[in-house]
Amino acid sequence: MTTFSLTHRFRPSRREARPAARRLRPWYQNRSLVAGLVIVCIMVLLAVLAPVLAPYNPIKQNLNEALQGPSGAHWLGTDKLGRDVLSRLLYGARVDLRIGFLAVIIPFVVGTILGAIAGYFGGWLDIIIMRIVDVFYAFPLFLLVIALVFVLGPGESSIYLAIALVSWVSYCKIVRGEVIVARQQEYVQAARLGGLNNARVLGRHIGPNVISQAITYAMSDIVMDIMVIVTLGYLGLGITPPTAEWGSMIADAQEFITTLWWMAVVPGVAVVITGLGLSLIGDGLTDLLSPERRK
Amino acid sequence: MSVVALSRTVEPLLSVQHLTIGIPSSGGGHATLVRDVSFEVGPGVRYGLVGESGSGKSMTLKAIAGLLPRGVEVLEGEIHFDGDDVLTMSPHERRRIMGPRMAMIFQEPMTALNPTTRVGKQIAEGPRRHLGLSKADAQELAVDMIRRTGIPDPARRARAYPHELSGGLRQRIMIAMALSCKPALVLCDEPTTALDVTVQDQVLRLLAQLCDDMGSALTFVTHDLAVVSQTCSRLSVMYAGRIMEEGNVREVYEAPQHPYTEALFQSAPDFDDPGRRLAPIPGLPPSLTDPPPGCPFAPRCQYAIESCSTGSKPLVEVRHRHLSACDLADQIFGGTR
Amino acid sequence: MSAAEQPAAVLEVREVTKRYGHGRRDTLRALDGVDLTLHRGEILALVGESGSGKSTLAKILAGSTSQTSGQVLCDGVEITARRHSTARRRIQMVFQDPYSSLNPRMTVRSALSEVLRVHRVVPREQIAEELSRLMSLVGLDDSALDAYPSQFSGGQRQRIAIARALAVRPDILIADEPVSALDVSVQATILDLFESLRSELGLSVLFIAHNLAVVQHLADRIAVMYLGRIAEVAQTDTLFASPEHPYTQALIASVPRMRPRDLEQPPALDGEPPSPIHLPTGCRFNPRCAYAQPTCLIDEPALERVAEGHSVACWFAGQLQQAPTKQSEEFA
Amino acid sequence: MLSRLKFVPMRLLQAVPVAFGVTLVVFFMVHLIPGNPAESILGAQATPAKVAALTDQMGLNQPVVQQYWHFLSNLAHGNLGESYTYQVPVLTLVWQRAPVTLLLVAYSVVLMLIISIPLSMLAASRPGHVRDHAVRVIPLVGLGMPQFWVGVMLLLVFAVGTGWFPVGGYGDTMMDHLWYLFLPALTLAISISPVIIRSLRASMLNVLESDYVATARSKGAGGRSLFAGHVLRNAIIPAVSIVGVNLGYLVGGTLVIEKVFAIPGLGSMLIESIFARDFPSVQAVALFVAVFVVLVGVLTDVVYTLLDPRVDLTQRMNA
Amino acid sequence: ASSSTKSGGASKSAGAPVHGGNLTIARAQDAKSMNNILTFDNSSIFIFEQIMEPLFTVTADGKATKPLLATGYKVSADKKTYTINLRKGVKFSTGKEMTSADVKFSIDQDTKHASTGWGFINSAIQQVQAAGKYTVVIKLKHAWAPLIADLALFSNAIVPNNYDGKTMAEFYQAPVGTGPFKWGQWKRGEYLKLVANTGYWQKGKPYLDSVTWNVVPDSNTRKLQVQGGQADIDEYPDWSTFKSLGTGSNVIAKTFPSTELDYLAFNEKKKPFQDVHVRRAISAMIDRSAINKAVLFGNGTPANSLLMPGVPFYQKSTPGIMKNDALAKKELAASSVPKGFSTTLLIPSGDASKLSTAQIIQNDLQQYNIKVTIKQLDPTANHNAQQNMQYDMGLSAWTMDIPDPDEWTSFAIDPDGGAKSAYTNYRSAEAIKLNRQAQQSVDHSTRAELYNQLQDVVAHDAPFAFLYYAPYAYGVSDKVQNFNVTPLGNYPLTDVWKSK
Ligand SMILES: Nc1ncnc2c1ncn2[C@@H]1O[C@H](COP(=O)(O)OP(=O)(O)OP(=O)(O)O)[C@@H](O)[C@H]1O
Ligand SMILES: Nc1ncnc2c1ncn2[C@@H]1O[C@H](COP(=O)(O)OP(=O)(O)OP(=O)(O)O)[C@@H](O)[C@H]1O
Ligand SMILES: [Mg+2]
Ligand SMILES: [Mg+2]
Repeated sequence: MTTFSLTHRFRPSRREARPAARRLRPWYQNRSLVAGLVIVCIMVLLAVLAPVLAPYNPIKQNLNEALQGPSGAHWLGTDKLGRDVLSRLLYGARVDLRIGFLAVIIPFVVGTILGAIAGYFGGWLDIIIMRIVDVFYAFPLFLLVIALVFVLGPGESSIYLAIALVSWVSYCKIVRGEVIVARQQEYVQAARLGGLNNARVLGRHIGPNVISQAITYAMSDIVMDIMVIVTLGYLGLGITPPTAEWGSMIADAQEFITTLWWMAVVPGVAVVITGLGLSLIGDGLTDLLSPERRK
Repeated sequence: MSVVALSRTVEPLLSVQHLTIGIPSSGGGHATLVRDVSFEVGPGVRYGLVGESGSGKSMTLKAIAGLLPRGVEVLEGEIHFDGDDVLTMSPHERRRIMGPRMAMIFQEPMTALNPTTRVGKQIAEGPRRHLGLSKADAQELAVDMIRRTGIPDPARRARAYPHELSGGLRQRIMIAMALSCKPALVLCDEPTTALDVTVQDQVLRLLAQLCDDMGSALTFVTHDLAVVSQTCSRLSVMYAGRIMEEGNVREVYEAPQHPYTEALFQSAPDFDDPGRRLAPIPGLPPSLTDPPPGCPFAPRCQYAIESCSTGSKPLVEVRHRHLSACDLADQIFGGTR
Repeated sequence: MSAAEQPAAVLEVREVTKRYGHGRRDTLRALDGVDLTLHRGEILALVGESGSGKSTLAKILAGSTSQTSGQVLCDGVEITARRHSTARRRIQMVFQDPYSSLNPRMTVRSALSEVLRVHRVVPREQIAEELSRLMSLVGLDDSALDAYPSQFSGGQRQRIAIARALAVRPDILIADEPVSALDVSVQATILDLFESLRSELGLSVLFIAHNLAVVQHLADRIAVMYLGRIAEVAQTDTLFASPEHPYTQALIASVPRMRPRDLEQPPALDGEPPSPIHLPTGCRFNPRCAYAQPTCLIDEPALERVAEGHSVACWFAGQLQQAPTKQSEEFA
Repeated sequence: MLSRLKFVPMRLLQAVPVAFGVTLVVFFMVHLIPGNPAESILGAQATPAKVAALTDQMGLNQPVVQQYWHFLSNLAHGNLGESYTYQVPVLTLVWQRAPVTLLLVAYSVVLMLIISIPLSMLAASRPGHVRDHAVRVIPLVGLGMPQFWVGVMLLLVFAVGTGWFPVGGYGDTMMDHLWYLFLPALTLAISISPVIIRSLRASMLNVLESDYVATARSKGAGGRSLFAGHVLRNAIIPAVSIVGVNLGYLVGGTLVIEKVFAIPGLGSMLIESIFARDFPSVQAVALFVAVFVVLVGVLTDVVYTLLDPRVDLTQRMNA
Repeated sequence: ASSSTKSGGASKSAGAPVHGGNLTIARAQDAKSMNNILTFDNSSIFIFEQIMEPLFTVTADGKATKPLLATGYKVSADKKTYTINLRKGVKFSTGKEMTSADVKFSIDQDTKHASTGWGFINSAIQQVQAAGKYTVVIKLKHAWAPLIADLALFSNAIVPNNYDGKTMAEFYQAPVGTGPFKWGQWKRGEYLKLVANTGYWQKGKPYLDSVTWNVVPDSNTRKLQVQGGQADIDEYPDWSTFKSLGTGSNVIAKTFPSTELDYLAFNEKKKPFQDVHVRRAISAMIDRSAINKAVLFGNGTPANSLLMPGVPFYQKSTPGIMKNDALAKKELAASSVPKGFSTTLLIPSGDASKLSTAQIIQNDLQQYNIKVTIKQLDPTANHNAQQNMQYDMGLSAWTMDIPDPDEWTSFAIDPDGGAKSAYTNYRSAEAIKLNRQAQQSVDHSTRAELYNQLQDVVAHDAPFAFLYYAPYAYGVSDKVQNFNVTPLGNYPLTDVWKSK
């Protein structure tokens, strides 16, 4: 069978349809992005203003009022130790958003750099980096994180470390793929032929154009990290009590799932809304940062 | 009245009247991609639509075939095929004519074939559906169609996947597919743009020959003036979503009746006239969301006078069966009505 | 050949071969012994079917990939892909697709001044001045400097790409199908620009195209490539007036004309180019050649001079009639 | 056709260094866990002397490199040691439990496809429409609600409430297994389907907007024949690799799901053995899971190749 | 054995016992091993107790013993020789009759494994003699009051002489005993099944055809299984949902009096816990009724003593410290850290009750400017940290295995024993002396007095802050009859039956 696919390339179609409207649409007209930003900003605002907004001290116990349903005094009820769920939810946002964002930064940076190097230089460097990536990829994220947190002992810093050790891999893969594509782009070739050195080509020309995918992924990664915290809480490896945190709130509520099922739903909804906001931002960024790519 | 009744001898196969295509948007300011386009194609006629990128050729063709992309709609006008209004047809009725009566060939043979299906099966799909052939008969017809496009060893080629074929072969497969049900009208959207000259030459000849054999009419969209000249007998020149000029190919080439057509010819290199200096058209095509009033070409037109920027510029017959949308056609080109 | 008759060669390609793939059987010979000379101040066009190796040659010349064997000489000095930045500056390239050849995230100003700074083309304080000069050179307004590529039309982008190439003041410009993606009305302005660059700056241009009509308007000389080899090189007039290679003849016959033509006739050329992986023995054009002779099936013809500045790689160069028709029986 | 699968041996060969890396990670991860396994084994009865003796007996005071070498050579003989908890070879345990998890994962992949394909078709058929947004947003709830919560809710409704399904467990016959595993597999499927629906929707949109679908329409295809004949297969192709990539996530999900639904699989075994510091078991399960994920990678490529005639991995490997 | 119980939620027999049926018990953890002399884990013990029976067993109130495979015993005047008569006609499930040889072998095996198993419990035994086919004589090294209680421990259960020719490891793959049930099948991690021993010496028993312990790690799932009828017994329900377990369904939420004491241990190797004032102060800060309410949902009782109500010699009037603000302030002021201090509280991870308790304690101590950081370690690490005394304060619990306080008192107050006073390093010469005396005196009232004094001393010294006594909780289907749990935690299934 003759294979022409390799030997026969085509000129790109003379020009694709580039509707003028799509070209210069400013970011604020991007509905997903705006909706996502609004949601996340509200979340961040609630977190920042928690000390002002929260009606109670989130760790203040009042055992006489434990396990109350929603009421005027406690809008979202109280937990097992009589702590105000709304206050815990607000303060929890601080912890979860902080962990979510912070835990993403190191893997983002490390993965992006390694992925860019692997994709740009190729060869042995690529092979070695990608084999390491393969090894980590072979383990389900949860499995490794759980094992690592177990090894490191529960607590916030262990969570950062475990997530960092594990999740750089995804960024590395994504960025490498993008860089390999970008490297073929004519503007990159032009930059190289223009005599720019590798660091410059990577940093100025390839970097800004490939980072969007990594950022988009980071958005869903934050949600993922929050889920990791929740799951660790379920297994008793989560954030140290009595810190208010959505994951441990869900884990605490676990005991009451069959009776006071909404106790797990309230922080769950917070996770869902944050996740929704972040994925909307991700969608929007994909549209915005890569105009030539459709969703 | 914007269209002058044409003296026609035969009932047109395809009649497009006042076709306006746009992207409706709730917040007003919608883009109009094609504006008030009218033309007719008689049976067996090879009709060309030329124009630069973005002038709305493909949209017009897609509207005829009922394949407008999402969000893009026919805002006004009528399209009659064989006397039936295709715009009001139900999707089901539409599907019934697509294939046996009307077929389409796309620009990119690279992407227009389903990559995961053998080409023979893709050709046979139409005949199976519309001619009610059995699987084996349809396959046989497919092989026969491939043979008629001049591809050697058709039986083997029928079993190939698209990616195993070169661009020229793929485009022939597309032609075989389009013609497999002997349609009355073949719509072509730049079928040779992606091909090499030598292959383009082969494909154009093949297309013309097969259409003649089957008596099919052709509506041919291209940006290449030379290609229309080789293929079609009648053409429209489109600019910014409108038809600027319509006429028989030879007449338009020899005596264009619109400044845009003239400018287009002057900017295009003519193989048989290498000494001529090429004159680019200054400026840019107008925005589709906010088109200038009057003649859309006026801002770039060397002959433009004040009145060009006002009023509607209907297509009028300036010579026998030769229409121009330029008010000044008479003055500039000395056309006789 | 005396040096006096021959204009000076700025760029010479000798026996350049490029193979892709490392399997013994599956190597693809994109270039297979190419000889070509670019003279100072001329526009040399390179035409040929898709996949004939035009872009590969361009990339080798510009130094973005290296040849498998053979030499590239610039002013008589051999250059390789790992070239010094001054050597790199001398040869610049313009790409086909104006939409992907500019970094969508950099303004024209930052893209151009970056190159100027890296190569220290002008002292820092003169950069602004130099930018204006470049813009006017390619016929754009200074106001364009602060816009992003997406704000330009295809033709304008192509000018910016050319300006970037010119920023480092090269001697040689390699243009890989710079007008194929453009509308005719815009194409003319770019062709004009090349013409003026050549005449005003004395640039030598290797202009790759597949549209013979375009090339005919612009080029001084034309080289026709077929499957990784040069089939014919001649002055533009000569080539169109008396093409010697059967492939050149077929190419010319295939060009769509503005004039009417009989479509019922068989096409000038049958079949498709064979795969560069499994090349035919003998002359690589023989499977499609109307005049193929037994010799053509055995030996590969070299690029031979048939007249002043006119070389052809055909065993029967000079013996074939023009405007070939399908008359293979007569020869068989 | 078969010739296109020539890459498989090569691909498996490439997995060797990965497997080697996996053993490294597994081994050192386990040896990082603080505390002496000997102490854990002896439990409440540990005295320093007993701990020392057992440490010695288990070779835990040898240099780590030597221990690793020992581990590798044992591994080469198919010997992964004895479970500290049960005192039986861990391989027997893994073989007993692996089919359970494999069945659970495969089952959830099937359910996931059953959920995702129609929903993404629904979304893709009217992009921007209410139903599109609904399909894209509602499954996100599955992503934000922890699996154990979803699992218990399903149990409450479909097992306790209606009695349609059992409350956890695994059953004895194959039919039993499918019945018992339905809710857990569904939980897993729900948790991952937002991701799949998103990408499936995107690839369907791509396919729907592709030229060849326009071609098919121009041949008069429409509705179901269009979907079945042209859209589905092409849209599934990218989904295959997405499923492949996310399989790791599914396997990770079994950790929690198996606990919730009392399924005697590898996930619950892993959790148990981590908490019991049953290191040989932890190593064996981690190794098995990793090898499984690597093999799934190969399988994904095979399916990919079979579905997409364009893919020629033999070529890609050499390039 | 008697089946009548007076305890809280004990079931009343619904008519005449019915034979047949399988009893399904949903439990959190799988058994680990069937080796009754080496295994310390309850999930295993509860099972092999159904297979292998000892000579004596515990009465339903958990405070005394009664004969089982023995019919009675005689003690020599010097209290150092016990002559035990065996029940005749008792057969192993293999059909072989049980004789004194089997008894000697079994007890010797246990004694032999003193270092790795439960054998330490037999440390007072000098020799076991098979005096006749149905008579066994046990000679002691010194007078040892708890002997019969010790013999009632499962580790002294009777197995066939010489393991019927098998090795120990082989034997325990499918152990054989004289019990009501015999070995069925074990799918590790999934279930363990025992079937009725049809030749059981108590004629007509057991009523059940089989018993299956299913591993269901998640407490919600266990609860739902019992409610849905898939399981008959939830072995380990959460207190949080315990009450709801019984409401409106066919499940009875049952509590049984236990010997469980939950306490806060102070590591006296760490500052400032050597200071008795600190320990007493903290003990007085903790609101036990709050813990009982929030953690046990009112099912427990605040603990006042080292001993539990289910243990012989428990003294109700022991002055264990309860929440007392004045006392707390007074003691703190008198202590080395009158201004408060920072410390940590170690708990095992994954235990919701301990986590809540810890948070309440944290909150209580906060009021007195004692800053507590909760430190969670996985259960094994937690255990190791305690054993290695690498903690400040820790939450622990104890339950009895034999109906004699000595097992616990020796563990809890003897700093030179292996357990270093339950890993607190608590050292009180007086307490040690009282405990020794109590071990060796056989007279009931003397022992009672000694243990009273001991409880007082410990209550004063507060090496532990006693928190609460928790009952055993079980979710039991209303079909299950006669299901009872002894204060020692075991549940003989001999008399259990299922109504249709
Ligand atoms: N899917 C789409 N949605 C919105 N606008 C579109 C879409 N496709 C094309 N357009 C716009 O419609 C206008 C007309 O496009 P059309 O494809 O008909 O032009 P054309 O004459 O065929 O050009 P070309 O020669 O580039 O194919 C262009 O401005 C284009 O940007
Ligand atoms: N990176 C590569 N790896 C493998 N083969 C390649 C590579 N680049 C080009 N080729 C092959 O080399 C041959 C020559 O390609 P080249 O791009 O030089 O052709 P071309 O004449 O520029 O064609 P076109 O007119 O389509 O641009 C083709 O068969 C092509 O498939
Ligand atoms: Mg078009
Ligand atoms: Mg090229």
